[in-house]
Amino acid sequence: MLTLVVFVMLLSSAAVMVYVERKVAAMLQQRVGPYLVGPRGLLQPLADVIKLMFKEELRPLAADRFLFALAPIISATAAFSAFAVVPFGAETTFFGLLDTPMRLQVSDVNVAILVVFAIASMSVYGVVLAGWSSNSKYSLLGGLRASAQMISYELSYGLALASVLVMANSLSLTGIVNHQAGTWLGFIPRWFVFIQPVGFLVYMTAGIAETNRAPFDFPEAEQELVAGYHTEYSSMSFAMFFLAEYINMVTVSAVATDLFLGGWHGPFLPESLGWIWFLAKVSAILFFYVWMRWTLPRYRYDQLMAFGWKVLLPIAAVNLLATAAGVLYFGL
Amino acid sequence: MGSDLLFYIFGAVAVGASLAVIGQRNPIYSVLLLILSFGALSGLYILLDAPFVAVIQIIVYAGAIMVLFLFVVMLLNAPHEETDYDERVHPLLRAGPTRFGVVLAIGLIAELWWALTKGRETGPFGDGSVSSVAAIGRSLFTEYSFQFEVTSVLILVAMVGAVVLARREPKSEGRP
Amino acid sequence: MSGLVPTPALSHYLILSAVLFTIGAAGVFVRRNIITVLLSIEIMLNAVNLTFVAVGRYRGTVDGQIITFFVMTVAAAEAAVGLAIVIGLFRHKESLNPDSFTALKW
Amino acid sequence: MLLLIPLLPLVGFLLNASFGRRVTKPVAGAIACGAMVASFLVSAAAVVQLVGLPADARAISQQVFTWITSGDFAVAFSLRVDPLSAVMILVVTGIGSLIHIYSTAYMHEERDSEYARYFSYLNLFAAFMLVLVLGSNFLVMFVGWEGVGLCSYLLIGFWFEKKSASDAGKKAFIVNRIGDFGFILGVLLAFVQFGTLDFQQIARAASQLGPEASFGTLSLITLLLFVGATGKSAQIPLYIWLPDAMEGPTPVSALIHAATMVTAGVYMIGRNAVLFSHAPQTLTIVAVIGVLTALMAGTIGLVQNDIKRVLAYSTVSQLGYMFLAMGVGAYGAGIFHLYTHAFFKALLFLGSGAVIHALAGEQDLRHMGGLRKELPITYWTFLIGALAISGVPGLAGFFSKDEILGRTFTSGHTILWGVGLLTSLLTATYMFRVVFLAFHGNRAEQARPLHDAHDAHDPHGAHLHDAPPAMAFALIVLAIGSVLAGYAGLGGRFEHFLEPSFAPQAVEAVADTTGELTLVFVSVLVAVGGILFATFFFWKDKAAADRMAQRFSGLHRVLMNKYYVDEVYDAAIVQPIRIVSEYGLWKGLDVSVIDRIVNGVAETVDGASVLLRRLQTGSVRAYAASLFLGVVLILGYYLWP
Repeated sequence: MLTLVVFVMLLSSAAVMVYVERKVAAMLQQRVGPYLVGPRGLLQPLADVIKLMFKEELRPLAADRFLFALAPIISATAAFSAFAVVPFGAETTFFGLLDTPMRLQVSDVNVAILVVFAIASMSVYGVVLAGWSSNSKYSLLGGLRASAQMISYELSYGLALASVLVMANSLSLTGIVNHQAGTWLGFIPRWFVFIQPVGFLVYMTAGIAETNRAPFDFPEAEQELVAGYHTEYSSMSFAMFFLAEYINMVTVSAVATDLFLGGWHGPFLPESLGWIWFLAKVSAILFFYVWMRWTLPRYRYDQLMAFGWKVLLPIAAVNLLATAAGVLYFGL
Repeated sequence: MGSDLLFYIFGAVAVGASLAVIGQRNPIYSVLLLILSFGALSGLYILLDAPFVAVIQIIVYAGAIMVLFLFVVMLLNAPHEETDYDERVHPLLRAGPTRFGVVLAIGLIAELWWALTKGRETGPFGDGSVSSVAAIGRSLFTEYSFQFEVTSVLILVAMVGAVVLARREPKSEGRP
Repeated sequence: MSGLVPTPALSHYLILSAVLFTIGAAGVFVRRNIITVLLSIEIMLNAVNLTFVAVGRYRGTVDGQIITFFVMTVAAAEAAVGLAIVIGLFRHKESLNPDSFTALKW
Repeated sequence: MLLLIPLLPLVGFLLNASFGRRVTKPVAGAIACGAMVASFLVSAAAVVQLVGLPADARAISQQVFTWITSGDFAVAFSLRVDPLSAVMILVVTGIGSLIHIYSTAYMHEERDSEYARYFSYLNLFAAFMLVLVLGSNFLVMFVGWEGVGLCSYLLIGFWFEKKSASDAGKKAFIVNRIGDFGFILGVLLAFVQFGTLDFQQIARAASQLGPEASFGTLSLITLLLFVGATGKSAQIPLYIWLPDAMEGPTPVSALIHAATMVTAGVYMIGRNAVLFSHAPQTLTIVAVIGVLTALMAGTIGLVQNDIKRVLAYSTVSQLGYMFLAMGVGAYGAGIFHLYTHAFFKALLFLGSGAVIHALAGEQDLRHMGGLRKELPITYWTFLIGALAISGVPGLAGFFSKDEILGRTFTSGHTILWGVGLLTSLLTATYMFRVVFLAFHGNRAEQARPLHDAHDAHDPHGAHLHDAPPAMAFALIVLAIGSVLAGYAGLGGRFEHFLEPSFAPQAVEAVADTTGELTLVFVSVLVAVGGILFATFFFWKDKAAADRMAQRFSGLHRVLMNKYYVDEVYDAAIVQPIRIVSEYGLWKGLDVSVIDRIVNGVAETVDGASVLLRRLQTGSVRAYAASLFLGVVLILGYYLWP
């Protein structure tokens, strides 16, 4: 039951993100953005979906038929399944609507943080297979770039995760969130972002790169690679990549909230309403993503790789060492 | 118990996928099938109360090593196996020995089967939990710390070796 | 459902592992593509890993899992170096057939 | 604090060795001199502190680290200052500093990198020498002992482009090896006997034993140690390297081959005075060897024409004196002579260096003469040195030499005393021969034209010039020292100061003033006689000297050829070894036996490989198949019921 709810929520969040992205982009560029379809353009995503559904499904003649079909499925599946282990609220009855309190998490795994990481590493395959099976040079280059980029930033991503789990002494996301309950000095929330600012920054940067978002959106750098690995895709298979991208963003933001921003813990609201805090925090991070995309220029590809290996990874490694030392010697 | 059946499902997937790996002529499919096989093994690890190994199996094998294979396959872009034979090769290398290898494999599996059935019944698994990540970590960094450090050196050596081996050689006009 | 199949014990895992190992070993001979040969080696390593984890579970210790990590490390190193060698060989011979790399003989 | 003493020169060495070629000469020189002077100041402070302690507890030790631990065997890298080593560190750092300063001028014509190399060696030498004298056990001493040997080799062969210089370096090194071999054996035997290498503990253990009546273990230990001393301190039969060592730069000769390193053997015996006191047989051998060396070297020195070689033989001779003193149990007197000798011999060497410097490399006495007017500072300081070494009353040599002769006589070794006295006569004669030939009379015009040599590398032009300020400074300080150093020993104070180092077996001085005065009178007479002798032959009537040489031409030739010792050694030792090595070991054993075995093995393997190599298919899969076959077979073997 909850699985279905989460599935629908994720689908609709992608739709919302499409709208938000367009609107925010327009705001940042002093434009109006979509306004014709529905009130203030609110039904624009629906129109997009309908358009995509009715477009013709194209497949290049020389493409590997099976893998060409498989790639978007892998992408979308990976995106959805990663969210399965992410908790997004404490036990709640939703204002008494339910008889028994319900845990807002599809499944609680005691190595959840690693599962997220494992599934993130699997999403490489969707991209790289899409690039290869299209049998097009733009796709192939986009796919190779994407996978190289994702593999590179996965290391920093993992190290940032590790520094948090060292502090929380738990691999379970719920455990990590609960470790952040309460306050320091009565008013500062015990969020890891305050003692792991470096880890947070590394995580956010690597997260952007993992989801192939601007300013790290090389796999689909339109000036160079047309549309990257999904150049040859159209209609619903294209929509699946699109969907995967937004769901990945949501997942990264939700995990960031759980790891660094105290999850559903926050002042003023009771525990059972924590999911409101959670939504607020995720929305803030998502807004930040969109804001970054429309503000920053794209890196050059070699700079991106150099940044990942020579700057981000050392910072993450030193941060992990420092965290471990802090835990060991000062009992943080 | 559902998990009993799961063992057979995962085992069948692992064996089937592995057979398909070596039955494939297209290395891309070989790689993907191997990933499937690893996924099934990962499921078996969960059944064996080792979720940490299961996740690491996915992260390391499927997420890193197999991507490397996929890269190389794509990079070399020589997907299909050559079927033509060089007749000048050593007599030991003609088709006969290859079949001999298969015979050997069958012999080996017969031997292993025999060995396993000959031995006494092992009985069911114990009830003790071995899934604690903390226990694994403690053991890894105390009892096995030397081996751990040695593997880090191994990784470093492999990294340097891979970089040196795969480095593009200097252009030929630069040479005398 | 438990009546359908026997409950898997250690020996079941060992047999499965033996089958996988043999498949990997056979792959080394049957295939004439050096990348598939490397993949077959990975199959064998994984078969051994399964043995370790199963026996570790049977004995109730984490040692089996730890050895598995070491095996994975070795596998990663082997894949990196092995593939680098494959790339180097391919540059020289434009071939992936292991039988075409027979320069190291008398 | 003690560690600083050798450490400072070592730092100087490291600096000059690492960066010397990149800095200018003044900088390199300043580093080296600064390190030495600083080390001298630290030494002086240490000695002041030492003197402040009560007489029976005068020792400061410092254990730097535990060096070797193996079972019961433990050696600490520890340093120790007692009165004996206090004298040594003052001599080494004090004279060493002066010679460093002197060298800044003397070596000025070297290239920058060579200059730095020279000073780095010099500093390294000082560091090792200080380790030698400060070490509180045999092993630490041995480090210094070998280290100074190495530096000696490097410095003698400093001008290694010259074959004679590099040969001399090798000769010094190899001859020293022979001595070191004895030394090591002695140390090992001492360890076996006493179970420790610490000087204090050995002395304490030895003093429990009575003096050995016949030749026993202690005698063997001391004799072996003395073999080491003969190598380092140039005594019969291993003195032959020292005269050749004059190929090195003159300040090196002054520092190493006159004032410091060659006295290591004397110091070592003094350090183990207790041990030697218990081995009267060895002591007799030491005394006899010492006096024979003194006499032999003195006679050779009488006829040598190279100014530095005269001084070299003089050094050997004076070292013989010191061993004589050691041999008769007058350790304090021996060390006292070591101390005074350091001043005037360094002075004489540096003076000769100034002459050589002025004459642009000329070392032959026959080509000198009349330098008195042109080199006044050199002349007067050299004269003081010569007077001091001859034993003229009032100067340093008089006190110490007289002490040795007196103690020899009172200990009952009348023959040794007689020979010593004769040597004393010879000393005065050959020294003043040098003075008269070099500084008086006229310069022989058949000398090789100075201009040629000057044009090549003397920036000062053709005219002779006296010592430059840095050299003059060193000469004058040393001359003052040569005059005054002896007064430290007035009334036996010096020996009294040293006594704790030789305790508890130090021989008490015999207070027989009348007898002593007679002896003093005799030795003064001898010294003056020697000077007069030289005056007659080498100044007033040079022809007489030639006539003497004609009349005793056989003896003269023997002396000129240094008793043919080098030739005898060559025929008796070097050639047999060469012949055995070449025909026996090389062509006989190595080529026809060992090589044949080795090649036979290789050929057998080669033949077998021709057959086996056919298994090498070069194919990975074939190898894997054989491996797999092996697995199946082995597994089958184990499974077979």
